[in-house]
Amino acid sequence: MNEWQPKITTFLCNWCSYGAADLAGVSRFQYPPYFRIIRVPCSARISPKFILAALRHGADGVWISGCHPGDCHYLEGNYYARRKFAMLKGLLEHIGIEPGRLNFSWISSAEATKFAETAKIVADEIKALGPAKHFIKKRAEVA
Amino acid sequence: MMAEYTEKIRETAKRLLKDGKVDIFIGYRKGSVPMMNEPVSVSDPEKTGLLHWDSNCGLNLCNYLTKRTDRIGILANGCISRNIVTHIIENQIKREQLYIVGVPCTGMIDPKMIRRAVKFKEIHAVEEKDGRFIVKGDGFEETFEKNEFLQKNCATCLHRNPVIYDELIGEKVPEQEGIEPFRDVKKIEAMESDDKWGFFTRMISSCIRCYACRNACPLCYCATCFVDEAQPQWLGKSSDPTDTMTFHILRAFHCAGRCTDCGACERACPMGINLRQFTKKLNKDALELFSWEAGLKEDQRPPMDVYKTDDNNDFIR
Amino acid sequence: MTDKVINKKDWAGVLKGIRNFYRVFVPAREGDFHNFRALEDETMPNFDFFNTRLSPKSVVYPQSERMFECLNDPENPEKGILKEAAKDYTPQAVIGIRPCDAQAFQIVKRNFDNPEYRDPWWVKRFESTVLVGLGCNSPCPTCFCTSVGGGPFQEECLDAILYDLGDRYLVKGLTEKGKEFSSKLQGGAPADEKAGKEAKALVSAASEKIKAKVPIDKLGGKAVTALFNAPFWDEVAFSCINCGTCTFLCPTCWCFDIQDEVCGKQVDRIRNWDTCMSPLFTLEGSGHNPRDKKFQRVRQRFMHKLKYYPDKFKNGIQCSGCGRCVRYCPVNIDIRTVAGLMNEYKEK
Amino acid sequence: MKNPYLPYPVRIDEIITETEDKNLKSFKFVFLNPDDEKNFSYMPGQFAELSVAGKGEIPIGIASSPTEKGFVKFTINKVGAVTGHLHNMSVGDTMGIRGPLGNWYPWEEMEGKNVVIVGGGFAFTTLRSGIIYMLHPDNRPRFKDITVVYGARTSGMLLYKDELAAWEKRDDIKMHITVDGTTDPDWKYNIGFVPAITEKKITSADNAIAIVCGPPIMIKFTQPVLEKLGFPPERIILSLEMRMKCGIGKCGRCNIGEKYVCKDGPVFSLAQLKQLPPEY
Repeated sequence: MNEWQPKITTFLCNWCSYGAADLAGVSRFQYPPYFRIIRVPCSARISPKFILAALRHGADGVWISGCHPGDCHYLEGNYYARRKFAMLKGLLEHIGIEPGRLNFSWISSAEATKFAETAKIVADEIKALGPAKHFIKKRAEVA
Repeated sequence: MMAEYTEKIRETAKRLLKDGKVDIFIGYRKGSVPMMNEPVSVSDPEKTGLLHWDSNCGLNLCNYLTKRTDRIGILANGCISRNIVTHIIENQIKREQLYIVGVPCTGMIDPKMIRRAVKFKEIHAVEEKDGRFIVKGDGFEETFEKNEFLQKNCATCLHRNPVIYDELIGEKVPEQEGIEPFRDVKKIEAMESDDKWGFFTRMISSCIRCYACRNACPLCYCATCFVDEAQPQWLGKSSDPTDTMTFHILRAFHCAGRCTDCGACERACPMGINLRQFTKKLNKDALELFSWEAGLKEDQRPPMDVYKTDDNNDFIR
Repeated sequence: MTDKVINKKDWAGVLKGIRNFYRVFVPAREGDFHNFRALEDETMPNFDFFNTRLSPKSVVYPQSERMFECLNDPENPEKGILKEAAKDYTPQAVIGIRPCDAQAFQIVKRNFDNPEYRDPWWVKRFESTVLVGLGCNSPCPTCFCTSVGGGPFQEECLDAILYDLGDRYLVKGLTEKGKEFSSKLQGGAPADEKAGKEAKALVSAASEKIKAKVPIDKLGGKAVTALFNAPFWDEVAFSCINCGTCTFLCPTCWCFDIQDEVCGKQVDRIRNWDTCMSPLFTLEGSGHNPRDKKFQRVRQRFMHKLKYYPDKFKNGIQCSGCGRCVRYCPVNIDIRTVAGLMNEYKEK
Repeated sequence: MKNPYLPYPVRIDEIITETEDKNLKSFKFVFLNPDDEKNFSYMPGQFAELSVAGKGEIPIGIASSPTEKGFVKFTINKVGAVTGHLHNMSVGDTMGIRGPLGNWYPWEEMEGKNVVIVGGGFAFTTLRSGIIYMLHPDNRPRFKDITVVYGARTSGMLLYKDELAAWEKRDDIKMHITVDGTTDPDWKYNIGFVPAITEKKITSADNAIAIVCGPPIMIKFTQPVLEKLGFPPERIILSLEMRMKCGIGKCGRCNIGEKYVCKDGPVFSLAQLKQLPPEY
C-alpha cells in the first residue's frame, strides 16, 4: 500500500459537522482516513489566514463544514462565513489554486451519512488532483 | 483646466482656513521630480499658494484622514471621495469633521507608460496643457494625448466625479461609457490553474517586501498588520517566494469589498508590480456576487459586514 | 599596463570569457528598468541604463541571508546548537556599477567592518568582490554625487572603471584587484592616447551636467539635540506612508532584522533587510516604542544619514547621492530638500 | 574571522522560579565547551543574547557575577515568543548564549567611592551581579560604603530573596528593601515607592556614585531625588533597555542619536544622556 494519501485539513463547526463526524464514527460509517480535523466554534471563526496556513504547511486540500443556513448556533455566523469563503475561494482559484482543493459543506449533527458521503467526494476530488504543487512553504529560499 | 483648478483650490483652501471652517487643508503640492506630486497639509491661509492640482496626483489623500480628530478640508476626486465614504462607514473619520472639496477628475497619467513612450530617456519636465502632455528631456521634446496615457485604473474608471462633497471646484465631467472594467481579470480567469499560478508567481517575483502597496492603500490602517503579528507568525519575513505570495494574497483579501480601485498601490510600487490584478478579481466578484461597488453610499454596510439569506450557495455542498 | 580598449561588438564575448574567473553580475533589463543579475547563459546584459532600480548592495549583502542552521531532531545529539551555514565565496565581479553605488560600499563598510566587530558575511563577500565601475556619461537630474564627495567618474571606491566611448569601452584597472580583473579580460587592444583623451572629455562633460547641489557643509557644526528638536519634522513627515522603499532601494541603508524559521526539523536563522520606517523596528516587548510616531521614524532616517553617521564616523554623510529615494518615494519626500532644511536650520 | 553572531552552546543546569506570579525564572547555564566560558569573560552590567534555535534571540542582563565560576545566570521575564518558550524548557536542554555584550557599570571610577544602588522590579538582575562582585573579598576593599535600595510591587515579587536576607545580616552593605504595599503583618522592611525610600534613606552624595536600574517610571522619579541629594549627572549611572537584535551595533535599531544601546551602552551616565536626543 504505497499509494499516495492526501492530507486534508478539515475545519468542522462544533455544533453540527463535528457532531456529524462523531456520529459517523459511532455509526461505523466508512469514510477515507485523510482528514485532519480541527474543531471550531463556528464556521465564521475560520479566518482566511487559517486556510492559507493549512496550504502553506502542505495540506493537499482544505474542507470546511458548518451548519446549514438558518441553523447557526450563533444565529448568523455561517451567513457571514459564506460571503467570506465565496470571496476567498474566488481569489485563491484566480491565482492558481485548483478549484477542488478548497471544499465547503453544510452538514448538521444528524447528517452522519452526508458527512461520510461528502468526505468521500472531497477525498476523491483531491486525490484526483494529486499532491498540492503550489503555495507550500519550504525551507526559505534565501542566500 | 488644470491651472484653473489649481487657482480655485488655492482660493477655496484659503477661504476655508481664513473663515475657520477647517483647521487644516489636505491637498497636493507640485513635486520635486516630474510626474510626482506630494501630498501636503496646509494650516496657514497664507501658504495655500503651494497647493497644486494636475494629472500627477496619484496618492490617495484619504490615507491622511485616519483617526484624525480635527476639522479637515480635503480635496477629493472620484476615488478619494469613495475612500472617504469607506472611511466614514468604517468609523475612521466622521463626516462632520470634513469639508470635502470635490474635484471632477479626468484621470491621472501613468508615468510608466510615458517613460516607455520616450524609450526610457531621462525626463526632465512634463507640462500639461489642454488634454496634452509635453515631455521634455535632454535634447528631445514630445507631445502626447493624455487620454492615451492614463493610469490603467483611470482608463476604466466609472466614477470620475466625487460621490460626496461640500463644494465642487468645477463642472462635473462626463462619466466614461462603454467601459469594460474587468477585461484583464477575465483573461486570467480563462487560464488553466498552473498558468494562473505561473502568471502571479512571475508577477510578484521582483517584490522586495517594502510594503509600499500596503501603506499607500487607504484601506490599510490596522493597528497591527497580519505581517507583523508574532504569535502566531503567519508568514516569514525573508524574500522567500511563498511568504511573499502569502503577503500579497492576504493584503488583497483585506481589501475585499472595500477596494475603490484608486490605483495607489500600483503607483506606489517601486518595482512596477501590477498589484491590481489581485484586487480587481475581488472587485469583480463583489460586483457579481453582491452587486457591490465600494464607497458609493454612506448608509450601506460593506458586503463582508452583511449577508443575505439567499446569497450564492452553489459552491457549498 | 592593463588598461584596454574593447570594441562593443566584442563585449558580450568578453563578458562570457570573464565568467571563467568570476561570478559575474551585470545590469540587465527587467521590464521597465534594470537590475544587476548574475550573468548566466540566458542573461542579456544591457549597459544602456542610467542606474539600476535596486542598488547592487545585495551582491554583497543579500536581502535575506541564512546565518546559521541546525536540525531540531530528538535523535540529533547537537539539537539546538546553531552552526554556520555553508557559503560560497567564489570571487565575483560587479561590472557596470555606478561610482555612487561603489562609494556606498565604503560608507556601509564602516558599519560592517570596523575594529570592534567584523560582520563575517559582509566582509568575506566584499573581499571576494571586484567592483568594475561604469562612468556616468549622462547623470540624471536627481543625481547629487558631487555634493557628497563623489562624481560621475569618481574612481576612488572602484577596482576598475569602464569609460563608454561610444563604440568601445576603455577599461582602466585602478587597484590590484581591478588590474587582475582587467588582465583576465580576453581580447581588446592596449589603451591608446586617443582613448585617454576621449575619456577625459567625457569626465568634464558629465560633471557639468550635475546641477543639483545639496548643502551639507553646516551640519557638522550643529548640536544634535537642536536638529532633533527642530520644528520642521512634522511637516517633512506629513506625506510619508512609512513604506520601506527609500531604505530598501538605498545603497547605504544597512539595517537588518534577525528571524528564526522552522521548516519541519530544519531550523534557520535568517537575517533580512529591515527598515526604520516600520514601527516594528523599535517596538519593545513591553509595548513601549521609542519611535512610535511617524515623524519620529522619518526624523530617524534623515538624522541617521545626515547627522548621527557623520558625527560617529567623521567621514562624510551616509548617502552617496544616487537619487533613488528621490525618484521612487511614492509621496515625493526629497532628501535634497530635507538636507537643505537641516543645513540652514538656526536654533531660536 | 570570529563570528560575533554565533552563540556558544550551553546546557540549562538549574531553573529557579523567582516570583509569586511565576513570570520570572532564573536560569543557570553551563557552557558545553570549557573554552567558551573563558571567552565569555564579563563584567557586571553587561548583557548577553540568549538564543533558542527556531525561536530567536533576546537580550538579557547577566545576573551572575564574574566572581561566580562554573556557570552564568540570567533572570528572565516571560513576555514574548522566546521568553515564553524558555520558560517551558527543562534542565538538561541545550541552547545558546552570545556575548558578553555592551559596556558595564564604571567599576574603576567607583573605586574609593561610596556606592548607592537603586533598583526596582526585575531590573535588579545586573545589580545583583554588581553587588556579588563588590562583596567578593578581593573586591570589597576597593569600595567604601555600599547602600542598596531595592523595591518591588509586593514581597512575593522580590528577586533573590535568600540573598537579600543574607545581605541584610551583613555589616559591609546597607540594605533598604521596600514594597509598594503589603498586607503581610510580619513584613519587617520598608513600605513605599523606591524614589521615596531613596529620599529617606540616602542622606549624602558625598564621594558617592549612584547606579539606577528599574522601570522607566521609577527612573523618572528617582532622578530628581538624586539630583536634589547633590549627585551630579556624571555620577548618576543608568542602564537602558531597547529593542535589540544583533547586540553589536550593526543592525541599527537601538540607537539613541549616534550611540547604540547594545554596544555603547546599556550603561550611560545621566551626563552622557543629556547630550543625546531623548529618544528611548
